[in-house]
Amino acid sequence: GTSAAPASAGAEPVSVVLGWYPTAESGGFYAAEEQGLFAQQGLDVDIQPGGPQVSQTQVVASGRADFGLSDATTVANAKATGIPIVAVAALFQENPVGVMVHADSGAQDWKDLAGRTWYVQTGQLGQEWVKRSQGIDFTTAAYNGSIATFVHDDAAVQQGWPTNEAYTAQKEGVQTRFLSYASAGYNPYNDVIFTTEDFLRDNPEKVRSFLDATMRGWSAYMSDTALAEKVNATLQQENPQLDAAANWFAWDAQRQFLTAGDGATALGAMTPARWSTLVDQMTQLGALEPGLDPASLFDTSALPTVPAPTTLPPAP
Amino acid sequence: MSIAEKTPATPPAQTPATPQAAARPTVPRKAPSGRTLLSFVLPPLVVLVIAVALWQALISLFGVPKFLVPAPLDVLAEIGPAIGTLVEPTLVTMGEAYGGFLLAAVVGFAVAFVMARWNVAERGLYPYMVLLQTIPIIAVAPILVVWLGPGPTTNTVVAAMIAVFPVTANTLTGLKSTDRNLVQLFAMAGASKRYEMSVLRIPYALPYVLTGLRIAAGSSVIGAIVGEFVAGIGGGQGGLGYVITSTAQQLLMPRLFLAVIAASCVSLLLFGLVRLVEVLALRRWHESAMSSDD
Amino acid sequence: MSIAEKTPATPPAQTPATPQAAARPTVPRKAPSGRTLLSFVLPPLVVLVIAVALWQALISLFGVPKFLVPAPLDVLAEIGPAIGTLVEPTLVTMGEAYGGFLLAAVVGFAVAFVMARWNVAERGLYPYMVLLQTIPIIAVAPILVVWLGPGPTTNTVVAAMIAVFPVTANTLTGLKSTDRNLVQLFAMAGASKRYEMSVLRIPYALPYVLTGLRIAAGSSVIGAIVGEFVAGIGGGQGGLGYVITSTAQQLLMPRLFLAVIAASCVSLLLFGLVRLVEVLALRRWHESAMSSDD
Amino acid sequence: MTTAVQADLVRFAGVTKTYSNGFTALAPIDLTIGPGKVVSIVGPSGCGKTTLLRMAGGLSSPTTGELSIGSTQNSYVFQDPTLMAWRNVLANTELVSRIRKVPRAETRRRAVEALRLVGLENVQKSLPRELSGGMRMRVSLARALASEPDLMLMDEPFAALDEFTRDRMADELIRLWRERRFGVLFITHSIREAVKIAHEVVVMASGPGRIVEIVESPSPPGTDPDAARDTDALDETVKYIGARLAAA
Amino acid sequence: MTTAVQADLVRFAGVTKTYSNGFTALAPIDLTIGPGKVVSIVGPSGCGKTTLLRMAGGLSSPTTGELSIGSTQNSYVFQDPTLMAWRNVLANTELVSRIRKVPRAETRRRAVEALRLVGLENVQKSLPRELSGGMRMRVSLARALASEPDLMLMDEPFAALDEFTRDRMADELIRLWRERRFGVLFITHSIREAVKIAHEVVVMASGPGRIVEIVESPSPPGTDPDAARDTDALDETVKYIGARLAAA
Ligand SMILES: Nc1ncnc2c1ncn2[C@@H]1O[C@H](COP(=O)(O)OP(=O)(O)OP(=O)(O)O)[C@@H](O)[C@H]1O
Ligand SMILES: Nc1ncnc2c1ncn2[C@@H]1O[C@H](COP(=O)(O)OP(=O)(O)OP(=O)(O)O)[C@@H](O)[C@H]1O
Ligand SMILES: [Mg+2]
Ligand SMILES: [Mg+2]
Repeated sequence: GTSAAPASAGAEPVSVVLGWYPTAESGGFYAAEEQGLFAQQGLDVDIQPGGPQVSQTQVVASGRADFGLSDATTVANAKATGIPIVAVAALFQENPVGVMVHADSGAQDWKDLAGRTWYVQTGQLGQEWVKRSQGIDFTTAAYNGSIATFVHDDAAVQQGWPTNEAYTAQKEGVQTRFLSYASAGYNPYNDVIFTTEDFLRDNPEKVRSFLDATMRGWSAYMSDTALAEKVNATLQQENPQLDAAANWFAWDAQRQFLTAGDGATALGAMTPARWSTLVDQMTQLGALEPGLDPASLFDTSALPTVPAPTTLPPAP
Repeated sequence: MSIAEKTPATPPAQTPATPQAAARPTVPRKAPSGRTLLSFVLPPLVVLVIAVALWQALISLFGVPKFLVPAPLDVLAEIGPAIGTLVEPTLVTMGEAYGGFLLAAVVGFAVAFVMARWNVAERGLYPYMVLLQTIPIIAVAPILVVWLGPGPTTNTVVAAMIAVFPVTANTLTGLKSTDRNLVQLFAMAGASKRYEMSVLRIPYALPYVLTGLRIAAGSSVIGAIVGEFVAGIGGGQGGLGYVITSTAQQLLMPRLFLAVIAASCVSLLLFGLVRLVEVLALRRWHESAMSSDD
Repeated sequence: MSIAEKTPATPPAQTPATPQAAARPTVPRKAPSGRTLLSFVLPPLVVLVIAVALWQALISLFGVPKFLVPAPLDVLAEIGPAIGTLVEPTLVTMGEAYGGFLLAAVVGFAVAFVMARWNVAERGLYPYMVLLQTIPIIAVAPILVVWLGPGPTTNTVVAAMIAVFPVTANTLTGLKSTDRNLVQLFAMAGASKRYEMSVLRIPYALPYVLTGLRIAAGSSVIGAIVGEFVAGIGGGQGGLGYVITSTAQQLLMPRLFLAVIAASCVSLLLFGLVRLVEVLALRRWHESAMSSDD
Repeated sequence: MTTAVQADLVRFAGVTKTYSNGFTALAPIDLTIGPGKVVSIVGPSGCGKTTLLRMAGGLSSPTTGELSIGSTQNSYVFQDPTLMAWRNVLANTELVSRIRKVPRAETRRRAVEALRLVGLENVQKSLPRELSGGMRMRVSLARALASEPDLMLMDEPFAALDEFTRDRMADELIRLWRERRFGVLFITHSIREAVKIAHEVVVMASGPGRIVEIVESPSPPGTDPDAARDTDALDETVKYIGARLAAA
Repeated sequence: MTTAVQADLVRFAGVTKTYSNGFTALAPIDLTIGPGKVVSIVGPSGCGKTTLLRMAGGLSSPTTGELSIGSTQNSYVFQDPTLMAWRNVLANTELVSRIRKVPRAETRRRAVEALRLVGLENVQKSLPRELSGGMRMRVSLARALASEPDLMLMDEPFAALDEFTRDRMADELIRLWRERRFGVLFITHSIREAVKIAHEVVVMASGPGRIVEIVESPSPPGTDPDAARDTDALDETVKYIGARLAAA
């Protein structure tokens, strides 16, 4: 990719596969699109929604999309099984994922969640880490996307995002207490943008342009409520089942995770230390064979420095 | 009582001139009258009313929470606001499901033919048809997505994968149940295997085939929805699978139920078409579709 | 050539004393010899070898990446390390699938009987059976989990839900295809509807029923796995659905394929059992299962 | 027309039958089968004999006219064997008795006896498909005989049999009738058989299906066994009916 | 035994048949059907007539012995009608010609002609289930006649017909044979019919199924139409065969 000309017939096609249907979680991409940032970089970006069981790593590795969004463990897993992908940016500096319990269930701390049934996504490591690090035991059951069981069962422990599941529970009249896995020391990057090693090697400029536009899009999406309104309307259009209020809630709540830590100075930042920690933790949990080089998992060479916005206005 | 008493039978003279010479009347059977139509529409309606009443009663009695099962009235009330967002997904799923159904029908027939034609093919392939049926879509979805891209094409294929086995299994049983003497008659007359298939075995197997298609009618719809779960909606418009995931996640139960009802309608429509073909094709000659008196 | 020439036929004197008085030999048919057994085992094996060879060739030729489709050798190599972790999940899934199969068989029969018995029940209920078949499991999973708790019981029910329709549809067609004259004979002799069902209609419907069960054999396994996806419990008790989801998550393709193969074996075993019943029950009287010469 | 109302087995009064495709198979039929009467029906192929017999057995309902059925226990021998393919000969023969909950031993006795009568005692364990066409028809016959009915309805029961066996079967039927005096309505294409076996012979014609004449037999089954048989009277009646059929 | 090797339609040499349940239906059979010969088979029910006919038609293979089939175009009339339930009478009749790719118009002509012969020209559009048993059997007959074979194999084709129709059918068959001189192997239970129709009558017996004698007909179909018919010679042969059957 070379051209830096404004949007024209010569724009280079680039595609990104999202982690989920279009929501606030993917708002930055739509904001970049909305503001014409991609076009300015000479990119014609095709945003493909994900879905409950869409495997972004496979889609990207096979060339069906250029970029994908996933969590850091998935990138590590992929690398370990020989899939030549590499993380180029990490949107969620602090991992929002954790578990929630009914506020009136008497549970204050991880220890109190022992022996209960945890509704968690199969294959995720957060719960394993808690088990190990807190020395507690519990049974897990598949989380199928609906928290109805949790709403019904006062003792249940429900995996979720404070931006989504917590909101839904609240809407159903359930006051919850949220315990993030990060608070237990398990804090891999989330919503990591990755591409293939080949793509990065062959198109460093294109990656840089894409990330540049994306990060500026995110910055604007978080700080410019007028823009956010427009973007959210677009999201609503792309994802008609999206609840507007829920989406605004998520828009607001997710910003602290995007701008936490290194994100304050550079959106999407990644450090060797964090990746090393992750590899260590995964190895301890038996999810990785020892010997994976953390440095091979990510590459910040194409990541421009776009600082987080200084003010985060409230939702309109 | 003597027998002689009742002897004088209707003398031939009383009967009209012999119609034996004239061709027999054929198929002046009446179209279903209002009455019969009613007898087809009424029972499911009655069941519907009872089911809905029970549903409401259970919810009221046991206090089933709305986030688990919405009340019928809530679902009804949701129609207005939701209809706009449901039409298009329903059409998308319909397209995928019907496409998958057709694909399953064609492939299912073809495989069954091959297996009926060559015994060795049956023995060799049947286990793999079973196997195909058992493969969780999640295991093959990535492959399909890579080949066909996410979205409708892949979902159509997934629908076909799920619907194909019932067609094959039933068609095969039907083809193999064909009256042996007729088969031998065809062979003796020098019929090609193809002719035998198309003129003899397929019509003979029709009742079986149509039962397979009935099953496939439902399977293909569920297949299209499952496809959307695992293969995503791609660049296209999301179908009912998307609506279901999305509403389940947000606990929008009335809307979720509406989506499920929409899916059911999609399959009932297909099912109705299969039924129609069944009635038209079989009622004149097959027990299962004939009226009772003749 | 004159006719007289060939007249002298085998004189009766040559034939042994009349065995007409003695009872006919019954069923001294031989058990499948080594040869026949081979002819049943060989074709699928040949197909297997060809399929695996093709699989390997395609991967080598087109460079299909391993993260999409593992090479056969990789899968083979995975057996050693993985077998220990696969036995228990396989047994769990087997229990759920077979339980669901039985449940589907019983309920499927029962519903078909009721529908065959009362025409009005057929018209009233059939659409809802179709509907039941179309309901995405994800929509009912929360309800099932609340009622039955996560885990095997729920998964068994899910397996049954997915497998019940093929049984019902086929059984119903079979029950309704019964030879009308025989039905009338039963009625004339004053047979109760129950007797007619059990002695006449069910045996007559058997070829249909068994085809339905063949389909259910695969459906119930996939149902159990789907149940495990959405309502299973984690860990070793999670069954193959759990293994498949978590290996898919971790992109452990060889192990994922092994789990899929294990699932296929579970359903092939069930399928084999159905086939066995089929052969035993039908080979002496039904076209579809008879050998060709008689 | 008939005034005696007691216990007629079947009475047709102006009964017609039009099938759902619009074809009128039977023009008005009047016919009564008194208790213990043997009535045979002859007529050209397609004239409505089976249609009439089915109505007599309650298997089909008249389109117009009145049909009263007084018999309680009917046996019906269909034109085709109509056996349960999955049950052996003995079980097929025992069927009706089993349905009627006749005690096991008695059921067995009757079935074995009936199979002996039709000459199939040695194939009790065979399945229908292992039998010849005539043998299958005989099983069907045995099933009817074993059920000890008030009224036996038989649709060309001997058509698939050789002359020798056929005569024996007819004789056996008459012998049984002498013991039990059930009513019989019997379709046959053998005029001689029709006359030999019955009290009266219903002669039918087609276009549309109707009764041309009801002829009394000169040698009804009640008479002395071998006395009145094969007389000139019989020959004459056979000839008369033959002529009647040819003329219609 | 036979030395003339030219174009026999079928030749059985020591052919036996044992079914898979172990029952020996036919003891060694020797029989030859020369070209253009009409051979009828009589024998008690279950003696193996159908088994023999099926082997002659190549529908079943001998257990031991040698069977050579020289005919190329066989027609077979099964003991049951064996019609396609979903096709009307005309289509069922046209079947064989259609398979043999006879031109459309000729196919139609033959079928209509055959249906006329069996007296069913007015039910061309009916489905089999709308016909009587005898009518169905006649459709089956028409199908065979319409196919203009070298060898016609017929398994009790007239059993379901009334005497009058039956005689007419037999006459039609002979008339056709005079025109086309096909071979015929014909099972019947009417000894008179067997003798009247054929060059020779194969008399079979059971226990095990075997040929007792092959009797030459005194009035083979080649002879002058109405001359040699119904003579004393015929009666005598019928009686002789009857006695032979009774004795076996
Ligand atoms: N498929 C079979 N398996 C076993 N035995 C059979 C089978 N078919 C026929 N048989 C036996 O072989 C014998 C001859 O049967 P076949 O049908 O040839 O008799 P047939 O002479 O045609 O009798 P019919 O006049 O009653 O039709 C019978 O005793 C029958 O029980
Ligand atoms: N289900 C039906 N629908 C329409 N027409 C029918 C039906 N059954 C019989 N028929 C017609 O009614 C007439 C009488 O049929 P039926 O079977 O009573 O004749 P039949 O006297 O028993 O003849 P056969 O001696 O050939 O058995 C026939 O012309 C036949 O075509
Ligand atoms: Mg009849
Ligand atoms: Mg026979």
